[in-house]
Amino acid sequence: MLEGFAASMSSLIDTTENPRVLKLKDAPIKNKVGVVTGGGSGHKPAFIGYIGKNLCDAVAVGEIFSSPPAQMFYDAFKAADAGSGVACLYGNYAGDNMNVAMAIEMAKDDGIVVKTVVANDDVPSAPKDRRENRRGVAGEVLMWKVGGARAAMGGSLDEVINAAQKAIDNTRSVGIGLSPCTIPEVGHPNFQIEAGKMEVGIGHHGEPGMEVADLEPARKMAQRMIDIIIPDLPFVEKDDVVVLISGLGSTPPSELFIFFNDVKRILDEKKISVFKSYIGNYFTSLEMCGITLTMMKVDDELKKCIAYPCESWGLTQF
Amino acid sequence: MLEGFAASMSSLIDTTENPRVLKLKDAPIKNKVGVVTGGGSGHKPAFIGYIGKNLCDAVAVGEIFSSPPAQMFYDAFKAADAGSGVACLYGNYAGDNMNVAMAIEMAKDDGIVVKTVVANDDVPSAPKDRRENRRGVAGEVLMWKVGGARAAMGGSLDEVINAAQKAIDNTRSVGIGLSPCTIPEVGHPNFQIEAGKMEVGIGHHGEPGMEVADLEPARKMAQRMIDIIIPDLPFVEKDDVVVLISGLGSTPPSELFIFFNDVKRILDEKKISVFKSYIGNYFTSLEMCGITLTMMKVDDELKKCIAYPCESWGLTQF
Amino acid sequence: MDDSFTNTNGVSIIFKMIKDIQDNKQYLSDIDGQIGDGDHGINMNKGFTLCEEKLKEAPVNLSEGLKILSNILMMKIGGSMGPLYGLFFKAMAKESEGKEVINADVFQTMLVAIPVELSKVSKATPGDKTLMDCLIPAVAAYQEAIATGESFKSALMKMKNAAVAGRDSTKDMISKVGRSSRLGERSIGVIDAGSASCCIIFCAIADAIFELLN
Amino acid sequence: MDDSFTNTNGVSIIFKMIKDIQDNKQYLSDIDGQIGDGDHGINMNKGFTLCEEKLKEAPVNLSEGLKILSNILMMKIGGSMGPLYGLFFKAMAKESEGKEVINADVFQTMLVAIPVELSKVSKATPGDKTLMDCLIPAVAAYQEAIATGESFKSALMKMKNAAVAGRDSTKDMISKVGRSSRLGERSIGVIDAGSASCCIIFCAIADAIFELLN
Ligand SMILES: Nc1ncnc2c1ncn2[C@@H]1O[C@H](COP(=O)(O)OP(=O)(O)O)[C@@H](O)[C@H]1O
Ligand SMILES: Nc1ncnc2c1ncn2[C@@H]1O[C@H](COP(=O)(O)OP(=O)(O)O)[C@@H](O)[C@H]1O
Ligand SMILES: [Mg+2]
Ligand SMILES: [Mg+2]
Ligand SMILES: [Mg+2]
Ligand SMILES: [Mg+2]
Repeated sequence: MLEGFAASMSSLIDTTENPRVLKLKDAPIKNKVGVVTGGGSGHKPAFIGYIGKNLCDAVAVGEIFSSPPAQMFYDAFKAADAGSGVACLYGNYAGDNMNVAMAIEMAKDDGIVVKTVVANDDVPSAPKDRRENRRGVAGEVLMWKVGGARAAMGGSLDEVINAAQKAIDNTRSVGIGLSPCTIPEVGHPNFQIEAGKMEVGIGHHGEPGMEVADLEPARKMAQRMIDIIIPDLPFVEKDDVVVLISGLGSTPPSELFIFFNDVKRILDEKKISVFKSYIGNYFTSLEMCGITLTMMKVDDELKKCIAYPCESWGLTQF
Repeated sequence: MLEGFAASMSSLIDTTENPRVLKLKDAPIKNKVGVVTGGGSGHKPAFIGYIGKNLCDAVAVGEIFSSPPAQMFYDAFKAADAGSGVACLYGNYAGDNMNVAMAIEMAKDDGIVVKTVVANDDVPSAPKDRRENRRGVAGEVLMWKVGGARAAMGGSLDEVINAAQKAIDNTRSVGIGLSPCTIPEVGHPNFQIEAGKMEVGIGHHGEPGMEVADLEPARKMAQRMIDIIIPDLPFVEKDDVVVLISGLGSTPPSELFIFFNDVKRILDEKKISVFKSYIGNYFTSLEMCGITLTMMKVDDELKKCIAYPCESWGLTQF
Repeated sequence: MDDSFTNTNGVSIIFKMIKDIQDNKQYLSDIDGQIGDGDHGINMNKGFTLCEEKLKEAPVNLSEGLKILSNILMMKIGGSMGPLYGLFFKAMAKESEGKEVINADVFQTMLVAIPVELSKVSKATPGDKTLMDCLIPAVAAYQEAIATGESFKSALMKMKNAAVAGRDSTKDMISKVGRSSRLGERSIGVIDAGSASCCIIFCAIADAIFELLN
Repeated sequence: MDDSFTNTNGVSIIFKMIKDIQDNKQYLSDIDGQIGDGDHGINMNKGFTLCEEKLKEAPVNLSEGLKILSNILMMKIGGSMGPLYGLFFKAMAKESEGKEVINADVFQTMLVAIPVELSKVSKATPGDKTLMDCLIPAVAAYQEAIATGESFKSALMKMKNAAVAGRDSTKDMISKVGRSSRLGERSIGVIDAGSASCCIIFCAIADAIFELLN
């Protein structure tokens, strides 16, 4: 798979000595902070789809839904580091935390400075007073977009880390699952959602949400999801936000646009203005049917980073 | 849906007086030939995902799998025409042929000059000696890419038409279906594929293919599909080709890359060189599981058009 | 006045067709749903209802009404049904245009023009399980009746019967054209939706003319 | 020589663990497949087999072998199992390092260090249906046996029995940690895969030491 991906993107992507680590062809880029991420696979276009110009320099690709071992993160650090340090921007999962921590120890011995930002944008995964326990979900895409842009603008390691941290601190997500997904090796769905029901707050591996509710029209779903994330930051009148709506794998794109239309209407009412929107499959869970809504409040620095051009399989913008 | 799409892409896309016709915000563009397409919906990102800079200027959006009425095509022509004429680049389906023909008659009365290219890249849909009966499938994306670029370069209507015609004349496609799709209004799959079987040569609405075969690994599928399209053009040693591999809706992207890897290996053996590849969901059939392989032989003009930058929801490249 | 009606009065044929299509919206979608995509009633109802609204704007005669119906179907209804029924009524409009009185002969030219016009865009022939299986025998039955000297009314009755028989004949056919053709053998056992709407249209026309002739 | 063994000879413990994990690859994946993602045997076998290959390069003693095993698990095996078992053997390696002879007391410090090390990265406690349900009672049983004056061998036997009982106790538990936790009540009825591998490891250690003490 990774071989085919690298071959199809050969003008942009390169393989490395570690077959499970891919990198930007030009990486490491002189005088630029290296941006690295990684995680279990099954989330296409994440993570490899975000290796690209002004995005991530190297990515460690674990097995399906399973954190890559420390060695892979370490090899990704090496592939990305040009001497200016590495920003490792990843999601808050037990395995990833342990493996990244160990990889950082290894990198230290080589004199590679690695700093991290741990995405924890998934509101339903823990109450606000235990925000450090929340998982990272589709908000990671915005974190990479911001971190990648900040690094491309020539930011120092601390500047890149601060921008990415600010991005995720201002980002909130919630997901709703309508049908489960199956890890091919196992062969049966790894959780169930009854027909006519939906799992509100589902995680990116099918982690249970906060509530199982009756299926409802997009308009109500939009209201419900907004009601979960808006008070949490909180997002308030006159805020500028980036909206990212991602299908979880098998959601028809047309439904994402219907859903966006409802979100937009509610935000208009609240006088929250949409600076930019991303609608599509940005962070999936195998073939799960469902949707995630992510909102990031943006200030001038974040706006600049979001508007910055980038090029990758998963996200290209002028 | 279209409203949400236009809202989410508001910097690029505009609605028109006809709620089922969307256009590029800047269209009609002075001194540029207008590029129009249209067809039944259910093929996302086609067709609306290809409204964009250096791609299509306006699109007529029919009901699911159903050709838009003549009025819509006509309104799309009006939205795209800046006085330099309109290139209507669409697929070879009975309804579309009739409706486009009627729309052209209507446009004539307004003095709008419309010329057409009718995509017929789907090899299994008719034998070579009745090529005019073949349907248009994912090759349409390359036709739009080329036609859109040629128009953006300042080509006259005839130059745009000739380039798009050359593109489709040099393009061959074949699809394989693994699971059917369901038109929501009907509620049951509109055809069946037995478990463990695949429909070779399936059409974009589930039209039956040339053969029902046992499911086989990507490597064999790649060989089988290449054997169908290569002799038809024919593609020969030293040819430069564009490869477009599209999922049909619910195919996991990772399988597209595995498949590409096999295609690439076979092309390498045949000394056919891949000028550029597009891998992803470019032209789907609701939630069908399956894959289409499209190859276009490119000369210098086509290469220039393919390499030309473009920006749209379905296809953005620098 | 027993064997003709005026073009002006003939507009009642349009209203009768509109009503019968509207009344059969669900039925047409249901049979289309069994081997097609279940929208035939929706498509037909949409076109005929748009026509109904248009007719409220100003009074028209039969020819003008047919032209409006034809234009709406061709312009506003997508797929292949819009163009096909659009041309169907365009043919009838053209042949009746300028005729103040419609008698059996004028009506014959109106009927005969339909398959000629349709053949320009559809290659379907009887046996393919389409509206042609209703249209062709219905037109032929009318022609034959007139040729053997039967009355306008009697010929219309023959046309109606042939339309019903033609529609029913599609039940045992394997579809060769359109969406249902991909079902192959499995398309047997259900009436074709297009032949059903075509039959409704012929019956409506005949019934409306009966009223006009009485 | 009845109550201790040398660090050098102790390397046989490593080989015994490798063999038993390899032999139980399918079993571990099967039980993981029932409420998890079915890869626990694959993960464990991969790590222990990589270690086996590494050990072929040069002879090592128990401490060095544990360190190699630990490093491979931490570096090459992803998910949370790599780090967890990596730290498991890192603790044992550290406490045995420099000890030429391993007796009941040294072994106790090696055991006790495991839960301390694991608690740094895992918040799971007994009752959560994880390897902790095997680890914690096994270590406790060993400690208790030594505290009440039992022999090394006898304490090892108690440890082994507690490991088995701990593993079996997970059958009736509702999973609260890891992948299977999302099944809630439906996770009842199956042994936890991590507790099964942990049990295999404790049994292998005990059995290898029995051999060494004879
Ligand atoms: N080429 C054709 N010629 C004649 N009739 C056709 C043709 N294609 C389709 N039909 C008729 O159209 C009917 C279906 O109409 P409808 O459901 O409105 O359109 P769609 O198939 O696009 O959903 C079929 O039952 C058949 O009678
Ligand atoms: N946080 C944790 N603490 C202790 N044990 C855990 C933890 N998470 C998972 N486990 C153990 O890991 C086992 C599953 O291991 P494995 O299948 O290799 O990993 P994965 O769940 O990533 O596929 C579970 O049976 C459980 O015993
Ligand atoms: Mg796993
Ligand atoms: Mg239809
Ligand atoms: Mg239909
Ligand atoms: Mg597992």
